[in-house]
Amino acid sequence: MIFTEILDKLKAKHEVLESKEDLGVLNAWVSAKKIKEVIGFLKNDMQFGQLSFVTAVDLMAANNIEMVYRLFSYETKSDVVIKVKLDRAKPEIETITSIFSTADWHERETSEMFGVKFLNHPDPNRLLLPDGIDMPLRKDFKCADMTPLPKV
Amino acid sequence: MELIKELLYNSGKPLGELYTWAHGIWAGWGAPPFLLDLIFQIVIGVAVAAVVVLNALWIIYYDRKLSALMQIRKGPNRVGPLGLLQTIADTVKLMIKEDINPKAVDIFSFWIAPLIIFIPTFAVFLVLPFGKGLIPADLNIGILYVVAITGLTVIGILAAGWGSNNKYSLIGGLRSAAQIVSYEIPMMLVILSIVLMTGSMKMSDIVAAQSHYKWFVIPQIIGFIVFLIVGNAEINRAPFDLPEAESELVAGFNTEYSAMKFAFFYLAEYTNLFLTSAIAATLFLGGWEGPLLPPIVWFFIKTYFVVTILMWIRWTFPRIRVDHLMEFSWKYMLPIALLNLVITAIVIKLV
Amino acid sequence: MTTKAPFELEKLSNDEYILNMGPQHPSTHGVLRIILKLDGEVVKDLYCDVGYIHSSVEKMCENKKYEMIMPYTDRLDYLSAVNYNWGYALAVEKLMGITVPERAEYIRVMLAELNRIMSHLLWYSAYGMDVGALTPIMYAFREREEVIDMIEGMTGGRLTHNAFRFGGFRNDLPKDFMDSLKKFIGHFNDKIDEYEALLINNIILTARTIGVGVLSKETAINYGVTGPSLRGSNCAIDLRKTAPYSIYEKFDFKACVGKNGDTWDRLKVRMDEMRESTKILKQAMEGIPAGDIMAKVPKIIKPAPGEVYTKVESARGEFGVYIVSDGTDKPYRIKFRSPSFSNLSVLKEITIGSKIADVVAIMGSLDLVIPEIDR
Amino acid sequence: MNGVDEELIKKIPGLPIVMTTAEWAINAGRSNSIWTLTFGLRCCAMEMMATGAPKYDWARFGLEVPSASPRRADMMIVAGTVTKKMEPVIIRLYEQMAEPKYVIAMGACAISGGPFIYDSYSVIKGADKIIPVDIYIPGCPPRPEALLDGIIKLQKKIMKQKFRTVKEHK
Amino acid sequence: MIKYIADIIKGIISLMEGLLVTLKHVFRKPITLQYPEQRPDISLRFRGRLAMPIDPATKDNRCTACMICVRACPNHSIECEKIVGEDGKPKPKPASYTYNMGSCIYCNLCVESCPFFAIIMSDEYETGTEDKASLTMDLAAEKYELKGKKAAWWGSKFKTEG
Repeated sequence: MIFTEILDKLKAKHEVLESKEDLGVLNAWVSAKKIKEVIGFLKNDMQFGQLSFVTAVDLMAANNIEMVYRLFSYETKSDVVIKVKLDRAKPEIETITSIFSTADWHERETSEMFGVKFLNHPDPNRLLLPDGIDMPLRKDFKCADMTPLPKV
Repeated sequence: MELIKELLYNSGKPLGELYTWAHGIWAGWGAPPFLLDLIFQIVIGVAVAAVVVLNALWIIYYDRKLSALMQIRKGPNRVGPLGLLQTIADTVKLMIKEDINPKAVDIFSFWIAPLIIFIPTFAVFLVLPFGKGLIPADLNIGILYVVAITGLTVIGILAAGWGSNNKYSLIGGLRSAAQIVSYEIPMMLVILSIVLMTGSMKMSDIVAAQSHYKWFVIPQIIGFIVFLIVGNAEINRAPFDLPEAESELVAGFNTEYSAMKFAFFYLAEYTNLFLTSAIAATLFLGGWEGPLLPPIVWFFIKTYFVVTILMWIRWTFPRIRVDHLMEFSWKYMLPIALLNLVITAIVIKLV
Repeated sequence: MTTKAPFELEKLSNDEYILNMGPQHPSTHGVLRIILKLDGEVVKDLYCDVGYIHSSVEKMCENKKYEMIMPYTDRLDYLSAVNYNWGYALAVEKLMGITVPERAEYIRVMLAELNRIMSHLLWYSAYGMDVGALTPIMYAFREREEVIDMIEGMTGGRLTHNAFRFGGFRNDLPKDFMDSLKKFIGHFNDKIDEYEALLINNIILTARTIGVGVLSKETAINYGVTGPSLRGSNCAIDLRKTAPYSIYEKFDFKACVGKNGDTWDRLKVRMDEMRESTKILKQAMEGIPAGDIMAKVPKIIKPAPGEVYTKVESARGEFGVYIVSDGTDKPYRIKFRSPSFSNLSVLKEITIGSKIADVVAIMGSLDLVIPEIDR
Repeated sequence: MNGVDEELIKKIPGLPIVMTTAEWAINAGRSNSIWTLTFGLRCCAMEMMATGAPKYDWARFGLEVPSASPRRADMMIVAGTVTKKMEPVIIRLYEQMAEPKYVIAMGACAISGGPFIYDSYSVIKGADKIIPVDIYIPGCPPRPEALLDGIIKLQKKIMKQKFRTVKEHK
Repeated sequence: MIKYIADIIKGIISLMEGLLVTLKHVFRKPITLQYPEQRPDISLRFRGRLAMPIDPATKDNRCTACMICVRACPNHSIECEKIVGEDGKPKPKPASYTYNMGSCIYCNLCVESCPFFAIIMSDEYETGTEDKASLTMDLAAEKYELKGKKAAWWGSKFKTEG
């Protein structure tokens, strides 16, 4: 399935805010409220059976946190990337754990690394970090005992 | 020279002569005879203790070397010639290591457990027929005594598991209790078949019944195999080492033990191994009987043969699971042992 | 956002108790903490606490040049470091549009397959220890040392090879590599038979593993399980076949699958995979062409803005690298999608109801490497 | 044994010789029976396993006795990265070990943080920041021979120690 | 009943197979290397500690203090300072070349980046020590002499290319 085909099918059912092709893969931006439906649609109706990962990118300049959901279809051997822009000050998004169980841990990791709050998450605890370190993957993260690499 | 030969081949006679000779002298001094008996008991006790400890040290070394041989490596070879002093070094280290009593332990059972485990293994040596007449105490219920005394070990393991106040220890202790109790039964049944064949529970009689190379291993081959398996399970050695299953329970019932208290467990484990093998050798392989070499040497050769088999099994197999362990005992070992007993009884009746 | 106790003590019934396994536990392969809710020996519930070796690789990589990240990918999964190198090199090469010369691709395949064998051998020995057999490790390490010597001869490192460069290799294969490879392939299959006789086919182990920890195909895919653990569930998904990268289409091999998805199937798949890897090695050894080993690569690695995701089949499953480039010589964001991360998350699903000993056996069959979970 | 009056010992005839012999015997016992705590953290753990494997075989030095429980371990090999989440666990394990105890910091991570020395928010920069370390073995990871070499160096260190002046790490 | 007996026989056969494997290994030669006495043959490309060998021709190191290796190091294990001449201008020779072996990750990136073949990963690996401070060393002052096959390899490199 090439990306235009996926895009057409996706557009027919759901609102796609923005889309682009990146190295042959469709990147589609959707709104935060719709994420559960879009992912559910992709899984159930378009055979995207595997959620490769969920992560986020801190776009500090645009004051956004961008959620990245990457799906892969074992049947059609194609990828699709769903992205959601969230407000950096108060990032909140619905969990997709009920659709993909693997999202559980990925979301927990994203949550502690970027401070994204996943609504209705079954186990909203920390996964990797000890207490005391918050949102380290944000670009403006500062930590007292973090020695910066000396400039050469 | 003659005396040494006599001592090696027919130890009972010179020892008896020594006993009566000493009593004669003692009576000449006018001292009460029970005191001399006490002295004799102490001397025998110390001798047995020395044998137990040195033998355990040697058997640990043997285990390590044998495992190395099977695992295409060298094993200990740095301390002393061929690494023979390795276990001595371990002992020295364990003796002077800090003895930790964790805060939360039940101090009484924590302390008493290593002793309860060690003493029975020590006591069983009293009825082992090392050679012709060389048997510290030839009880007429010898084999029953062995079974009864080794059964005590489970109390020690339970005490260790309970007293350590550690969940791993507790699980290990309880596993061990279940295991030893359920494996006691097939073991008894196998021993019973032997007793049926000899008509006596006396260790010397059992050996005597196998004289002229009529070893019980031939008619009782199934019994022998069952005894090896069950005996291995009784002493908690791999693949039945569930109470101390390293990958599951860290170190099982002895997780919290350090230094000398642990050394007791360690020595007891290997002494038990020796004991089981020695009993197997006595019951099935004709005890000390053998050509050319002195009886005591034959006894050790046969025992170490069984030890080697048990070690071979240990270094080959993965660990059995706890419910399979029970299943194995009740579904396989018990019926087979029972069948063996019935067949033995019928054959004895018919012949 | 805070750590809380996974099981509340008040809610435990009279028969239940909590057992803590790890972080320092002989069977957790490093530092994984598992909290078990038990009833006797039966596991009622389970909670994985990871992150004990979280070393902030993703954050550090944002401040490193592209070339410098290569050694860090070694240290994510030290057992199949070559595959991890490859995943990362592939990502940057795709971003930069570099085509790797054919000889280099062959060398990559050979190293990767050797590395897979090495990883599976370590898994085999560690699994032996998990189930209480202490000899398999000794035999497996004998062959593993042979493989390590070969890889070391090529790359210079025993575990952390830092083997790949963008566009190919720095050095060609050493002279004696082919000879030792030939020798190794010659006797390795017999050794696998020995391993199977010693551990995998042993009745004690089959009794412990058949029908235990059954992972259905649907659950596996839903949890994102990949690699041999997924293939054990009768699901022929191997990225070398389903989404071929490099020159894997050229080789004749099959994706090994299990039947029922129980623990034993996962073990068997790994044993079979070693045989398949030897097949690939044999073909690669015969087909390797002469030629360049390095493509023309700019001196300074500065990819155009954009993002890329590449995945390779590591010894544990799908390893993916997601790079967001902003046009500088350092990545803006880099995310490693590690297979063990998803593979571990399914543990709870397949363990509940089994025994303590099964937890160890099932966990071992998933072949976890903790640093790649924690990163 | 701390606080033994050296002068007093010298006064009693024969005692110094007895003491040195005892010291030698004890040190020989200690140095030849180093039971290791199986404690792997990262890549170095694999090389630790390789050291136990037949090609290098640390059993030759009497090290192979498995001691999963820290209670009877003599040596802890910190083989890998020490993180903040792991810190209390390592300290606890160290305290659970019985005296005398030794620590080998294996690999760059355990010496100084290694690859994670800069820019890392969750890595402790060296095991010696939290527990006393006896031997440092650089390498990333060190070869098994390097570990054996470190162990031999530790044995030499143990042989040199006087039991009247053994430091108690408290 | 038949299944019961078949199970037992099958089990015994599988156990015997396992026992046979270990038995076979008893008669194989141990592959152990007696380490301190016997040493393995280490491959040419093995990466031991970093060294700045002295060139046998000039009896001096080949470093020009160009700082490329310092920039190539992923975790800043190398620090280098140039000699400052009497005129106040830096000269292409290192005054000090500090190498922190304790943090080095042996990745070879510095060696590969060096255009003058001044540094090399030697085959020295027995670097364990009791003293952490001794892990930080000044390579420029060390006058390291490369030996064995690695020396020949290193020499051939800059003679043909340099």
